[in-house]
Formats: sequence, C-alpha cells, structure tokens
Amino acid sequence: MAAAPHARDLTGFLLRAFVGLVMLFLITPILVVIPSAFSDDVSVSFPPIGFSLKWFASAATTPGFLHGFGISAMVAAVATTISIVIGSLAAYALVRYRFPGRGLVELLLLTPLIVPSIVLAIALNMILGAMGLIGDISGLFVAHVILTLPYAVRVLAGSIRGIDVALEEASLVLGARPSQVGRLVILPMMAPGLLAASVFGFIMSFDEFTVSFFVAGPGVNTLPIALFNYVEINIDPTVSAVSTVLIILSVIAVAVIERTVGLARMLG
Amino acid sequence: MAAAPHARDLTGFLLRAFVGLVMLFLITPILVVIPSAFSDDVSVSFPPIGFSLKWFASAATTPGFLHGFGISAMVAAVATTISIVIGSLAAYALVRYRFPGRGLVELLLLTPLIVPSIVLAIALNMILGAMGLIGDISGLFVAHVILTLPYAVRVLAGSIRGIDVALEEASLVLGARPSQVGRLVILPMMAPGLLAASVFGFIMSFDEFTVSFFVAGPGVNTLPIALFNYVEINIDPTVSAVSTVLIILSVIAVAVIERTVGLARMLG
Amino acid sequence: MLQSLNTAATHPQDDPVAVGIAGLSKRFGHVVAVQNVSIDIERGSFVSLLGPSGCGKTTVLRAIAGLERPDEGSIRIGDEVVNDLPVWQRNIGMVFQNYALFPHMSVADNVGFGLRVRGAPASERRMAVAEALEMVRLGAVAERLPKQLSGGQRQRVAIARALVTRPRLLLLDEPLGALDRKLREQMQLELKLLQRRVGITTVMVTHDQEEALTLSDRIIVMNAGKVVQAGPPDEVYRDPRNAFIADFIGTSNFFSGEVVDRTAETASVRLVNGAMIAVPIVAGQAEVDTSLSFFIRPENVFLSSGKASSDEGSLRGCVLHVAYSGAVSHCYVDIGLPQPVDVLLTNANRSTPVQAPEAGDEVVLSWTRSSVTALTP
Amino acid sequence: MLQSLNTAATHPQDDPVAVGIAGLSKRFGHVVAVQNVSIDIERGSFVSLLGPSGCGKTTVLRAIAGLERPDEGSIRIGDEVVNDLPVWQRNIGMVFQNYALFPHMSVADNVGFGLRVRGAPASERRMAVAEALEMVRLGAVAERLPKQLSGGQRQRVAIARALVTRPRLLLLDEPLGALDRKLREQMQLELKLLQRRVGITTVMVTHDQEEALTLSDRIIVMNAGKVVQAGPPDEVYRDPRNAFIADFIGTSNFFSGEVVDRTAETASVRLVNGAMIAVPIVAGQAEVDTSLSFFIRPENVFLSSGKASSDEGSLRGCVLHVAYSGAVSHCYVDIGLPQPVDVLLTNANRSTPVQAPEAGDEVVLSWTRSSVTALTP
Repeated sequence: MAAAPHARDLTGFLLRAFVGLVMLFLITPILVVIPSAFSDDVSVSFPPIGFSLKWFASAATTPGFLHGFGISAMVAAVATTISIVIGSLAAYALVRYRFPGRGLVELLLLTPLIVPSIVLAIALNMILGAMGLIGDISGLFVAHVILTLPYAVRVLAGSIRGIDVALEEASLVLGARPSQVGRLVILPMMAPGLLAASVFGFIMSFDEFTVSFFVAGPGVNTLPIALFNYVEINIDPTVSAVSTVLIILSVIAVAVIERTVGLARMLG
Repeated sequence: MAAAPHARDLTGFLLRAFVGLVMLFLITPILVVIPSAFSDDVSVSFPPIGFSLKWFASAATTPGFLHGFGISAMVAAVATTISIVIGSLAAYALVRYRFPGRGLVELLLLTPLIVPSIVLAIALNMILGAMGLIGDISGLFVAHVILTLPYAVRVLAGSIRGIDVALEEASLVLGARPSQVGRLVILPMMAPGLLAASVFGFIMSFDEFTVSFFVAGPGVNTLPIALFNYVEINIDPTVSAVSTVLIILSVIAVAVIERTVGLARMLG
Repeated sequence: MLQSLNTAATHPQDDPVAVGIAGLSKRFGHVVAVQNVSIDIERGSFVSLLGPSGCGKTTVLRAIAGLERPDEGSIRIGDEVVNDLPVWQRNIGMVFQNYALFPHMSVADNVGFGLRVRGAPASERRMAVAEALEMVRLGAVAERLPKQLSGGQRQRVAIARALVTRPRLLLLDEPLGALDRKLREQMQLELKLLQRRVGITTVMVTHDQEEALTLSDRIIVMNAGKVVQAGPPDEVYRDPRNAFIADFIGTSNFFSGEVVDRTAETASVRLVNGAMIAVPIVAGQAEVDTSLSFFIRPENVFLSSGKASSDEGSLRGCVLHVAYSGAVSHCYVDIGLPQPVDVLLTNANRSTPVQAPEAGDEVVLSWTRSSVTALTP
Repeated sequence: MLQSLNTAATHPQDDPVAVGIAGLSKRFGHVVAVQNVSIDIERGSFVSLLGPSGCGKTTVLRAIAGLERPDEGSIRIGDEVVNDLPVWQRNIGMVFQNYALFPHMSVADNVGFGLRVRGAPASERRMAVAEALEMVRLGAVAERLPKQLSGGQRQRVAIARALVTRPRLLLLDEPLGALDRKLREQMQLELKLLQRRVGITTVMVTHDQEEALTLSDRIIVMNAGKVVQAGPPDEVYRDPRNAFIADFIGTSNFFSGEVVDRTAETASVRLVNGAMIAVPIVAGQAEVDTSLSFFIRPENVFLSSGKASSDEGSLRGCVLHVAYSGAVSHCYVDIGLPQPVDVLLTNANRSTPVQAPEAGDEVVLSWTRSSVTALTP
C-alpha cells in the first residue's frame, strides 16, 4: 500500500535509489570476490585480468579444501538434524505450555547473541579439552548443536505459534489421539518452518569459523578453517574460487526457501 | 492457551523437564566460564579452586585488553549509529514503497547468512587492503557497517511494518506535512525497534571476531582479537575474567530490551 | 441418505436428557470462569448459551467437549459421565469459531478426517464424505483447499466435518460470528433446517442475542460465570428476570421513578419529567415512596399524532430522529428524560397508508399496560 | 459552544454543492477501481457510498481526502478544484475504519494533533480539545491512552479528532464496522444527532446497507466501480433500479415466471408452481411469453390462516420455520418453489392478540399489488 501520493513520488524515487545504493554497498564484497575467482592472473586483482577456470581446478585439487568440505558437510548435517529434532520438541513445549521462568528461557535462546563467539569458542575449548574431545569430530557436533539449536528453536517456535491451537483441538474433538494430531496436523503444518530451520541451520553451521577453530584439531579441519590456514600462507584466486562455491551453495539453498516458504516471514 | 488437558498433564511435565535440560545444555559454556574467573588457581579448572578476584585485576592491567575494549566500543558505537540511520531510511522505503526486485533485496538482507564470515573477512581484507585501510580504524567501521546493517534493516522493517499505514494517512489528513508525520508519528512509534536494533547491533559488532581479525592491524585490535592473541600464548583465568565481563555486559543490554520492548517480538 | 446421519436412529435411548451438567465450576488461576452451573439439555433440542464475552459460556462448551477439565461438577452425555473420558473418545461434533479447517487438506480430506483417525476403510470414507458434502450442497468443491472457499462455504464444510462421524452431540462455538450480517441470516435458516432434519442435539455458544433467539429451542443466559435465566426464546425475551437480561436481549426503553400509589396489581410511578405510568406488579414488589424501574419494548410503543387516546398509558413527546432501515424504522422520541424513547415502526405497504413521522413532529406515545414490565432490583 | 464548531458559520458560501466529483476514474495496475464516477454532494447533507467490498467506494473517499490521485476526472471541494492540493492542505476531517488513533499519544494529544501540526498556540489548543471532548462526552478520559478505551469511546475520540480543526467536510470510512451490533445501533443515533447539530457535510463509506439506510440523507449505491443508483434511502429501498440493488439493500423475495397476459399496467405471470401473480409494469416492460422477474419485500407479505381473501394477490403455503427474534419474527413459508417466502411478522403487544404461526401450519400469503416490483433484466 503506497502512502499518500501527492508530492511524494519524488520522495519515493529518491528512497528507491537510496535502497539501491545501500544494497550495492552490502554486496561489494561478493562483487569483488566472485569475478576474481575467474581471473587469469596469479594474484587477486580487481577488475580481474583475463578469464580462466584454473583456480577452481586448483581449489578442487587442494587436499585441505576437499577434506574440509567433507568435514563441514558432515558436521552441518549431524548438528542440524539434532537441532531440528530437539528444537521441535522444545519449541512446541515453549509455545503451548505455560512455564515458570519463561522469560529466562527466551533470554537463553539469545545465547549466541549474548555470548561472544570468541568466548564461546574458548569455553568450549576448555570443556571439550577437559573431556578429551578436542580434535574429535564429536566435539564439533556438540559445539555446532550449541550454535544452531537456539536459532532452530526460535524459527520453529514462530512456526508453531502460527498454527491456530483450535486446529489441534478440532482434531482431538474429531477423534484423533495426540500422536495422530502430531502426525497429521502439526508436522505437516510445520513443514515450511522445518525446511527453513534446516537450511539456515545447515548454512550457519557450515559457515562457522571461530568456534570450529578452537574445537577442531589437525585431523578434522572444517572448510572455513582450511581457508583460514590457506590464506595465512598465500592469498591467490584459489581462495576466491572456494568462496564463490560457498556463496553459490548458500544462494541456492536460500533460493529454495524463497520458492517454497517465501522469505518475507524470515525477515524482521 | 493450554491444549487439551486430559492425559496431557504428564506430557506437559515431561516437555517442561525436557526444555529445562536443553537450556542447561545451552548454557553449559557460561556455567563453566564464569566460575573459573573467580578461581584462585593459576590454570582454568572446573570446579574452580578457591575464590579470588585477582584475574579481573590481571585483565584490567593487561594493556591489550584495555586497548581492545576501547577500540571495540568505538567501532561498535560508530558502526551501529551509521547502520541505524541508513537502516531506518532503507527499511521505510522497503516497507512502504513497491519495488521492482523486492525479492532480490530481501535476499540481499540475508547476506550475512549467505556469505560465510570467513569469506566476507577475506573479501574485505582484499578490498580494504587495496584501499590501504587495513589496520586503519575506518576499515573496521566499513566492515562492521556491512555486518550490522542487514540486521538493522530487518529489525527496523519489522518495526515499521507494525505501524498501521492508516496512522500515517490519518496524520496527513489532519494537516501534518510529511516531515511532521515522520517526527511526530513514525519515529516515536519506531522507538522500541530502534532501541532493539541499536542494542543488538552494538553487541553484534562488539562481539565480532573473524571479520575484525582480517581487517584490524597491530594498532587497532578489538577486544575479541586481543583475547584470541592472548589465548594463543597462554590460557589462564584472565581469559575467563574478560569473558565474564563481556557476558555480563551483554546480559545487561538484553535485560534492558526485555524491560522496555519485551523479548517476545525478537524471537521467531 | 439423510436418514443415515440421523443420530436418534443410531443411538436409540429413552432418556430424554442428552447432556446433563451438574455443579460445574472452573477457575483459571484466580479467575472464576464458571461457578456451580447446572444444565440439562433435552435430546434433539437446540440450546444456546448466551451471554457477554467472559461470562463463562465458552468454558462450559469446552468442558462438554473435554477441552477443559472441570474443577468441580460432573458432565454426563447420554447415560455416561464423561469427566474422565479423553476428548478423542467422546464422539462429539464441534464447529469452531473460525471453523478451524485444516488449511493443508482438501475439503474432502477435512470432512473425512474424523473417519480417517478412526481407521475407517477408504471406500467407506469416500462414501460418507460424499454424502456429508451432498448434505451441505458442497459436492462440487470437494477437491479445493479451505482458503479457496467463501466464508459461507467454509462454515458448511465445518458442519459437514462435524457431522460425518455421526456424533451424539453437536457443539457450535459462535458458528456464524465470522460471517457478515446478510450471509449470517441466510446461514441461520440453513443451519436450523439442517439441525431439525438430522435431529441432532445441539449446543451453541453465542454473544449475539438475535442469533440465540432465532435458532434456539431454549436459551440459557449466562453472566459472570453463572446461569441467570433459562427458558424458550419468547419467554426470555418477554419476561427477562432482571435488568441485565432485559438490556442484553433485544432493545428496551428503561424508566425509573417513584411509586406514589399502589394496588395489589398495579403501581403508579411518577417519572422525573412528572409523567405518571401504571406498572403491573406482583405481590411484594414496589413499596410506596420507593423507586421502581421498569421497561417497555420499542415494538410495544405506538405512535399517534392526536390526543392521548388510550387510558392504558400514554406520553407526549417530540420526534428527535427517525432511523429508517427499510422494513422497519426506529423513531426516537424526546419525552423530557435523558434518554429518548425508542419506538419501532413497521413500513409495511398496507392498503391504508400510514403517515411516517418526521424529526420535530409532536407525537403521543401509547401502549397496553401488559407491555410494561417491572424490574426487581 | 457547539456553535463554534458549526462549519456553515465559518465557511459562508452560497453554492449548495459542498463536494463535486466529475468523471473520476482510478486504476490500480490493470484493475479498474473506479470508472467515470460523478457525484454532487449537497452542503450539510449526510451521503453514503454503499456497495459490496471492492466496488470502488473506498477509492472515491480516499480520492476526496487526497490519499489517492485520480487518473482522470476532477474533485471540487467548495469552489476549489483540489486535484493538485496535497492531503495536508485540504482541511478535511476523516474517521478511519479502525479509527487510526495514535497509540503513543493520550486522548487529548490525539484530538489536539491537527491543531498542533497547524502550529496553534498551546492555550488555544487546550480549549479546543476540551470543547471537542466535551462534545463527545469524553472529558473524563482525556489523559488515557487509546488502548485503555472501549470500542465506542475510541470511535468518539476519532470523531472529536476529526472535527476539532473545523474541517469543511467529514469523511467516514466504515466508522461503525469495528463495533458489535448493539453498540453500533447506539453509536448510529449518536453520530447522526452530532452530525445534524454540527451541520457538517458528511460522506460515509459502508458495505452495511442498514447503516446506510439509517444514517443517510442520500445513498449512492456503487457496484464494480460505477454508480448504479443514487437517491434518498426510502427511494433506493422501495424502488431499486435492478436486481443487484434489490438484493443488496434489505431482504427480498424474488420470483420469476412466464408472462401469460398483460394490460398496459399489469402483467399476469405464471410461476413454476402454477400460481398466477399480477405484477405492475410500465410501458415496454414484459412481453407476453417472455420471462419476468419481480420481488416482494418480507414486510409487505401478510399471513392469514383463512382462505385467500384479497384479490390483490395471494398464495397458499406451509410454514417451514419461524425465526423468532424478539421484536419481529421471520416466517419462512414453502409455496412449492425452491426458495421459501420470507414473511416479516411484528410481535407487538396489541390489544387484540394475534396467533403466532408455527412450523407446519397451512397459511395464506397476501399482499397489495403495489408491493410487487418488476425487475428490468
């Protein structure tokens, strides 16, 4: 719904142009990284010189990147699955039951915001170190569940809040046992939220650097850590190629959500 | 509204207990870090041995931490202010005007999710390096605006979406010029959103590690970088003391929001 | 076909009471929602729980369905006390306020849900669903999603879904509240005829007095968690037990004045504008020199332009406004009291046309004495 | 005090037309919202734009306020064409659908907003706000926030806010839509008396035909972006120009049959149940052997239990259902047509009591010939 039109058409134009500039500013990093991956030069330059795919080949043949990709994918898959299962139950309980200390729970769900990732990283390093899990992939699982679970609970709670409780009551009155209500009504209606929480949880875990850096060990480096280690030695367009792949994968995932769920509900 | 009560009271109890356990798991890192800061021991241990405040004194006298605190606070303040000002205008334009490519803009607002922070860090290192801004505090300003702006736009867009457009129309019909509508109606009603976006933007910037690490230089290390550098050499309860201070500051900020705005709207 | 949905046939029982509620109480935290409510509902009848929002009517309905557990009291359906029976075993049909149709299921799947969770075979389910949709004339939209239906269609799907399992009782929670005025009147007739045809005992919750009057065999008026009156619609309308009910159901002209004289059957009351009104009373009501309140319904006040003709009761006044609404008009007459008197006029096209009053006209109001109803404080 | 709010006094002009709309058209994308609409609104009158949702009525109102820019046509307020005047310079009062009160301001600040943005001094503002709140009897709640008010109070604040700047025109967008039925009827009277007292030209948008009939001096019926009829309420109700209006405004019994004979003034129409009905017609209407539709309003059909007595028109039937609603009842009579005939009965307490019909009764329906209205297809 447009606001009052008189004398505001110019305002509207200016605001649109402004939004365009802001967006351009935000994606500058992407606009620099992606072209540089296709450069024919040996150093990262903008604008890129020539065109080649050799840096993608270089990325695919660097063992650290391949290994890191596998580890990151496995950690993201396991952590996301655990977060979604636990998160669904917790979110349902949070939305449908009254709690003493509900405000506290909502505060705790903001843990990732409250605890700086460097602090979380150091703390997990202490704890998992004491348990002998540093450098073990199960340490990464634990750390990434702690990272993704609060987010999953928040998205899923929003999803469950959107299911009118009258639908559950209607199905009970119609003769459905609670397990049938869950299977036939709640789960299907949560599907968009489950998809969104899974995809974003996966991306979040896949992209995490700081915590992983303090928890992973030599044998189980994630892709972001591999990138970090690589650039400590030399910056060449291989880095841009890996980054480009990561960005494209994320864009595909987000586009899937946009198609199926719509992004509007993810904003705000 | 509780769901059907029959035979569900037990379910309710189990769900509550489950939520309690999940929350306990999520805050384990905090529960370990904070007590260890008060330890009398020279190494980090759990449960802590003895009680002392000497590690807080040690933190306060470590120059890197003091310097880092100042830099982090300044960067967070500047980046948040810029994000809020730009973000308010952009959010208003996004909510109240129809756009070609609106879906694209919503996608771009998820940039921080789409672009892994390690990739963003490397890209900014390339760009700011080319501009000679690595190690300059203005480089940190730019990087942190890119980090916090999308978040600010999302929160503020939600806030503006909550203002019935009829209120703007009513004030226009009552004789208010557009500038008066902004000052007397829109800004006051956006206040909770502005507060929330500011506080969370500040925390987000203050806590950021990866991007800062690639953009900061020797003279302008943020607090998270100072922590990182410190633990690379030795882990002692000084780290816990700094972490405790960071956590407590965040908790206070979030509690302020909880009191004034309510956290419920920040969830989901 | 409709016969097979007749619950009287499938549950042949002699007890005329289909639902018995005894001493029901329910608190939410410190708020008493329902307090010692007892209601008997006759088999096959249409009963309304009527009252303002927060009066406890919905809690009573939800307790019957099993969606709220009573703190005290018992609920009997047929000859079975159901207090400890879980919701899903009660075999009740219920239409929710906003219909609560499953948005991710087609109309047919919505209607078939009750049979599906009971494990009915697919073929039997298909037939029963088709039959139920036929009953509400929605066979053509079976494959649509709820959001593709109009409000009235959604309401009919909700009714079909509630009836397809042949429940022993139908509960309606503000079933027409989401429809606009015109459609609501249409659906009222449809709902009533359907209920009578199927013969199912029905309990409706509503805050809309007109809906309760129109649809019910019996109205149970609730206020502040208690039953304040129960009876057939015309009894509740004509003889409301107190001022709250007289005001809540229908429109009333309330008056209040001093009793200056009384006989066994009539009190003479002087209003603040000096007019004397004869009010029929019963023994014990209205002492001389005390105040007495009474009311007259707008349709029982007659307008004439001439002299005060009836000795039953009359007043002079000046027309303030005539609110025309087609079939009827409300004429508001200022008689020197703070509130104008509301007079209902019908605009029927009779052989001898009547001159419509206009704002500013001097008129005489009259009524029969039996139209004046005294209120016990 | 009220005198000072009288706009006729502050804008003395001779032109009786307060608002003139000529050839107004407005598209949203490919959707034509309003098509070539011309309306003249008389100074001091209460005019309603009535129609179903999406008929363009709200767009017309918003164009008058300046909230939509017309694609074509001109809008004149007083003697000034306002097409290019920004909203904030039009000096119009408007009450929005959900009142659009500023939630962060007190009642007094809401009401004073229009004066504040005009830069009125604080003392003058305080007096004007107090006066406006007095007018709607809300002086006591001046310091409350809107959310602390009841629905009716909010509506009155919105009216006070709209009138305090002494606008030359008052626009109402479904002003009573958010209130429940009972309160709505009360507020209708209040709004009407206030409008008449202040004497301000008022344009109301509503989809509620009863509201339009009750409040308006003139009704403009819109459908699909066009004006389909304009006239005083009783004219629009009694003589609707087509079937859409007859159905939309009030309740109608529609019939359709074959013309078997005709004179200059009357057609004899045979219904599918065989009954013959005399329908008054005008020249050119109703050829023999063609189909003719007509309607009779429920209040113009009379019920009797005896033989068909009137030769004006009568039918036999069987009572299907009597929907009692207190002051009146709707009696639905099956006469062998798909739709039952709706008969309005008044339940007035007269000296000679009338026996109320019951479902199953055999009855005779009669009417005066002038109650039958033919419809042009």
